[in-house]
Amino acid sequence: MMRKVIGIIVIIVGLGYVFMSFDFLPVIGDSTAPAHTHVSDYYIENALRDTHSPNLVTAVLADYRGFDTLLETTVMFSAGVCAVMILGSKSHIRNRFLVPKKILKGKPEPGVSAYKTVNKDVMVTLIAIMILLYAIYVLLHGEVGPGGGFQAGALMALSYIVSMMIAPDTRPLFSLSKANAAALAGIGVFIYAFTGLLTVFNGGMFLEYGRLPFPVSNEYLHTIGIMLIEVGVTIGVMATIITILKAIIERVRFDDDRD
Amino acid sequence: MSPLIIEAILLLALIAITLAVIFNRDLLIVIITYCAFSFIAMFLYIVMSSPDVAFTEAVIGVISTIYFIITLRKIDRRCK
Amino acid sequence: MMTGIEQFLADKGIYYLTFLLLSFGVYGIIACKNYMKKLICMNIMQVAAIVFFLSLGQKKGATIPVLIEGLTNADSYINPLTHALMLTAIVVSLGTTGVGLALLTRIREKFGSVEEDDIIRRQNKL
Amino acid sequence: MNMLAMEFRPLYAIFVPLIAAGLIYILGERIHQNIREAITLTAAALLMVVVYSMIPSVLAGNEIKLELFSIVRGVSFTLGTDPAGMIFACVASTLWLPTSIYSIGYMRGHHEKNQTGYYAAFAVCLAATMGLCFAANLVSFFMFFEILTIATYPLVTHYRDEEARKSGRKYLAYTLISGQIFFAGMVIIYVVSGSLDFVPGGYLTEAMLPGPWALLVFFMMIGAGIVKAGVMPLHSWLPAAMVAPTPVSALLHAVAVVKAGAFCTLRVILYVFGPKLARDCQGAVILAWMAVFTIVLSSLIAIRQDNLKARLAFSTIGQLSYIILGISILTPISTSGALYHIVAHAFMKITLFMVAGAIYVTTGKKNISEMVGIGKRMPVTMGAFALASFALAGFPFFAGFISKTNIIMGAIEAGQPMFVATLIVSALLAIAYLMPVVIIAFRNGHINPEFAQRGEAAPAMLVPLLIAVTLSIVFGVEPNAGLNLLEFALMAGKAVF
Amino acid sequence: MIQHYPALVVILPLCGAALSLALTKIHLHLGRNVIFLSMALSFYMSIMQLRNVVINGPMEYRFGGYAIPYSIEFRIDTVNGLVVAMVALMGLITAFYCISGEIRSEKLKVGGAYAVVALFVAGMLGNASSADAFNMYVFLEITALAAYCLIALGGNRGMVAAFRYMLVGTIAGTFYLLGVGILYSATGTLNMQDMSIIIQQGGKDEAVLVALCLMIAGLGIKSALFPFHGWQPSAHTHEERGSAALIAGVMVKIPVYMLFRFVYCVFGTNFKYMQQILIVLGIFVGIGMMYGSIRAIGQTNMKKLLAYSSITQTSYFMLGIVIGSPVALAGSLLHFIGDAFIKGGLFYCAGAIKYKFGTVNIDNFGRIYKKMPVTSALIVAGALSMIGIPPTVGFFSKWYIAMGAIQTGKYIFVILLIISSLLNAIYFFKIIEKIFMSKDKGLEDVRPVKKGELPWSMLVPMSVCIVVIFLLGFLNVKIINMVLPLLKGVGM
Repeated sequence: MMRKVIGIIVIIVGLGYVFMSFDFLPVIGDSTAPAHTHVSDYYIENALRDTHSPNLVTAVLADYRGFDTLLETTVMFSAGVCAVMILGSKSHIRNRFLVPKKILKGKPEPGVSAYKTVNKDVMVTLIAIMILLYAIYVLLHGEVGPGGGFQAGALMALSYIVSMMIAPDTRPLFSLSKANAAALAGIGVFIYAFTGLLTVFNGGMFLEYGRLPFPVSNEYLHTIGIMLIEVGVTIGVMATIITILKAIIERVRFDDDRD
Repeated sequence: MSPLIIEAILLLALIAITLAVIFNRDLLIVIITYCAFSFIAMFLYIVMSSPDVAFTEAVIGVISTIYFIITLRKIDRRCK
Repeated sequence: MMTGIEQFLADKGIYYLTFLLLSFGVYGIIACKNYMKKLICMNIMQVAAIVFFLSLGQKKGATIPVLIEGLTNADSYINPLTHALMLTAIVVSLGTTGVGLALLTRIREKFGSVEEDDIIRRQNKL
Repeated sequence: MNMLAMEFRPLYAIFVPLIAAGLIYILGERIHQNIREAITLTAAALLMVVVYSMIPSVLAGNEIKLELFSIVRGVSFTLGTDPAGMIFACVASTLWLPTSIYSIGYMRGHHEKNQTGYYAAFAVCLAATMGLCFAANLVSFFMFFEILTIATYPLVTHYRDEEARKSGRKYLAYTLISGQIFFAGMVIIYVVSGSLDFVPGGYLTEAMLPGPWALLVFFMMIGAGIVKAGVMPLHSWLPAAMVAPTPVSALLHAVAVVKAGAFCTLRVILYVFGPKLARDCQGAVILAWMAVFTIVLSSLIAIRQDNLKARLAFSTIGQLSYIILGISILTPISTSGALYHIVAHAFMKITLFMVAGAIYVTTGKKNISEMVGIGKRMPVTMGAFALASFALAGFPFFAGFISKTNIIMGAIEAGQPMFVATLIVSALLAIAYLMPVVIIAFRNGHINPEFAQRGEAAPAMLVPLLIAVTLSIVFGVEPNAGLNLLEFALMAGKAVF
Repeated sequence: MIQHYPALVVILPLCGAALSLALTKIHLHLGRNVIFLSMALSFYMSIMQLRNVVINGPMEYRFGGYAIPYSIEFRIDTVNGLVVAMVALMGLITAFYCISGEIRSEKLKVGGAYAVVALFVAGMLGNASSADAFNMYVFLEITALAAYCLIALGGNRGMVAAFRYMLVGTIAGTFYLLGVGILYSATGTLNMQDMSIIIQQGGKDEAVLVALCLMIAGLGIKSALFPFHGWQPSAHTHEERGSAALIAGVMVKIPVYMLFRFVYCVFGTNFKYMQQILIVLGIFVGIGMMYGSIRAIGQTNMKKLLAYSSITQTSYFMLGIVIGSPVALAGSLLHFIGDAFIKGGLFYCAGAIKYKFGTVNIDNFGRIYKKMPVTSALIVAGALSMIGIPPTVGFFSKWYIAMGAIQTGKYIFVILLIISSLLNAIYFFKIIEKIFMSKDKGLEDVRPVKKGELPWSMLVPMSVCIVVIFLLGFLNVKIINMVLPLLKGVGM
């Protein structure tokens, strides 16, 4: 115990000294710091002209640095595939250290509500639908207000989690097995990459929404482009979160029954 | 109370929570404090006036807390 | 009108606290014996990095980075680039936590516990 | 067409043994033994033809220079024939044929296992030696030098038992360490002088390597040569390599490895450093005294050795230091004497080793003390042994005499009385450790019963033995016979100074 | 179409991986074949791209079509053109190698395994060709995540190794992110070309110093440089048999390439504190070379031995950066490319021996060269190249590094180079002795193989490695001439 406290004090003092001597970081508030004057003011000034999305963050995220978001969805997808691969195989009982887990006698079987209140099965589906509705709003509203692909995907996954956790025995809105969810995540990523490839086949650079093949005027093209990748991101994020969740839950329930 | 001071207070709260996590014995309390951590972090982002990041942090904070709780079912709560 | 404290905070205070949070996260990863706690401290460390990035992008008296009709000059909006980068960092931290927990489940199954010393003791027996 | 063919001859000389090695290794298991041996013999004959065909052009003085692809940025893989290279090439190619005939007899007689690996490694060794002779710059020289080390490793560890592995480890330790130090020296020279091509008379000047640097780089470069040539402090891998079968030790001590060491020292001192710089930085003097020390000490040790092959190994160490001494005296005559000693020693020593092998295969005797009266049983073999030991001691009308006299004349010219004294004393010591064997062999006192009736060695071993002895005599009587090797030695000596 | 190659080289494996899980549901091997096709195409494109860069100068690719500093940019010049081509080839042959490790039972596992490998390769390809600081961070994360999974698939001890590597890798990633943040606060852009222009204007030394230290720490941990190598041996020993070559051969070296890109292209060597940092790095590299080889001598487990020896090889690549002269840089780049095949090849052999005989312990390797000629040929080729025997690539890279060291008067590194290659010789000849000479342990086949030594899917990668080791030896002059003009401008 003492050793830990000494360690922490050393860190506090060490960092204090470092920060007293160095002053390389810009003062937080001033707007003339180099970070703001070079690239980001360009984004602020002609985000509307280039990408037609008032929400600057989505503009930067989806259009100026769209490749980053593709890679980030790939990070989510690879996390999902890795979780599935690690937890995919059936664990051989043979060489495992079985440590008996104390089962608290007399505790009600998990999932059954201890006291009789409002029937939660009915309420759950209602909440789930409301969350889904909000998720779609966030998705479509991405350009104007705060929101976008990740938040929408996470919300959809949340609605699935809510319906599954609170009322495990009722049939959730959409049931995804671990393998299907991972495949769906892949398809989400592919939608994103395919929009990029579409612009390449049509003569532009990768992810240059001005070159999308749809017969619409230029500024709408950007909006459609951002919309497409947002949909791809949402599917990717939702499916990955559900994959990891299902992968862990399967192993959790699988093992507990044994001990 | 200019935003900088609020930020400083919230940061101090975050540091307090980190210490709580490091020194706590019971894992369930650790996970609940972690949920409070991401909640306060979301506040911090709002004070730093970045709504997108705050929104994402809120949702992803909830999801990672759920992950931790599910894994906790497998792991016994006592820890050194 | 910046009082002494605010000036100190703006200059070094916020950065100091952010790096303190970061170093406690790293300390937690190393010092904690339980693998679950290590994962949580890892998340805290990543949040500290995100806070540092966001504090870089602050502008005094600027609104959130959503364009409003009236306002056009660059100084009145917060720097959107840092927010875009930090969305990526948050999602990366979720991905890493997901994989970490998957590993944790398999380790718990195989070694019967998530404490570092039990695992090392049983690992040599394998 | 003829011009072009002439041009690529050095390359053919390297590829002939390589292709033979490849064929042997791949087809070895599948085809009958005789066909495999036939491949080696035809390759040996072909190689002799190729090398001999180059003699007239080198004699006439115009050297073939063959610049292939650029091996390292700024340095190209060039092959060229010059007198010194030709001597070594002729010796190696001439001896390959008798040695392979001998090893067929030895291997069959002794029922050795994995002979395919043996012949393939043997052919690769020859290819590397040819490469060494014809390399015209340090990089290609180093390349073939290392390939020779790696190719001889499976030969040294032929028996695959613990002792062979131990001596293989020692062999590798010595040669690889010196090889890497040679590599470092080579890089320093390239950075300092900008070129690595061999120039008779050397191209490094005092300005390039000021003060102590010259001595340091000098010993880094000749380190590899000294180790392979078995100069005293770094010689202990050579007796340990006696574990290998006799044809291998014949190859090691007479034809390829040890000679490559001497040749490397020669190339470094005379073609890279040049006599003037070698003398100024006192490197040559130190080397000369090391050689003297080695000659005397190894002869004394050889006298005490009971195992015949060990005695011959220590005599090789002594004889090789002759060549090193000849080179480090830095006068034209001593250099040509050293070069010719390569030829003389090769034929003499290979005869002795073949005799030792023949004795071992026919009677199974290893130690000299057990060989009382063996002359009665194997008169021809022991006769050849006697002749070869006379040659080695430097009797007139034998090859050894000519090379020794040249070196002695060179020493006199350089005004080094001590070296002349050692050369003469070592001739006596040579007699001291070879004559007892001859006397014991032909004693007619109480001979042990085995040697009563005549039982010569197998013809496959006897014939190459006799060829080698006759050659050593022929080259004694008429040094410029056929291949006019002495002519090359004199030409090389003149070219360097 | 050629100006799209830099992007397509990275995107194709990505799409292949994304689709593989869905396609596997249709047919077991459809996903796998799509990934092979996409990797083969990406390798072909990387060769075309390299040829194009050699002929008419560096290519650049702006994603989204905006001007340079405002969007992400790939910049391919001869240096990373070579690296990309090498990573693509290694990825392709490792994917072939993984065929032998397939678990036919579950559809998910088959498609997933190849998806992870494809993502891993795509991450490294992106890392090598990107010219945007934050973009590199995201590629680093993709590579890391896929690496955690590949290590974890290597059996139960692999799990613990993967978990430990994950913690350390995330710390490294965060340090790198902080470094990028500080650079962004000092210069305002994320594009490395733009960043170097602003830094050359000067006045930002302290920020650059702190950013450089953070990056060295972060990338040092990722590439298992000497003081930070704790995670590496256990990770390489227990990782998944198929992709061990990729992780140990290539992934450990990409962060060193990124460090080269930052130190030499962004900061430039006339940066005030550069000499002190290079001295400190030099000390790390020196100790690392010795430590790796010494620890490797005592090992009996072949994979652990190779893991320790790859610490030495990474510090060879760092050696070029520390010495600083253009020739040494070119030599260490040649070593980087050669060593990926040597180290990869040796890990293939270790995997093959484990596949056929089920053992990784060197002592019972007795006389396996009769049953496994190709494997022992590759081990000999790798050994010769590690020691530096001329025809193989090892000699030439040592030659250029030594030349660079002598030109800049840093003789200590030449001595270190010699000593470490001799130490390599010791443990490699120990293996060669065991394979060729020690008595036969009579190991019987764990998995029956129809004919010949190993399934073709293992023989093809091994023979490709042998060919490339000798090919690079002969082509070294072309590679050096290709790379040197670029480095000359950058180095001094």
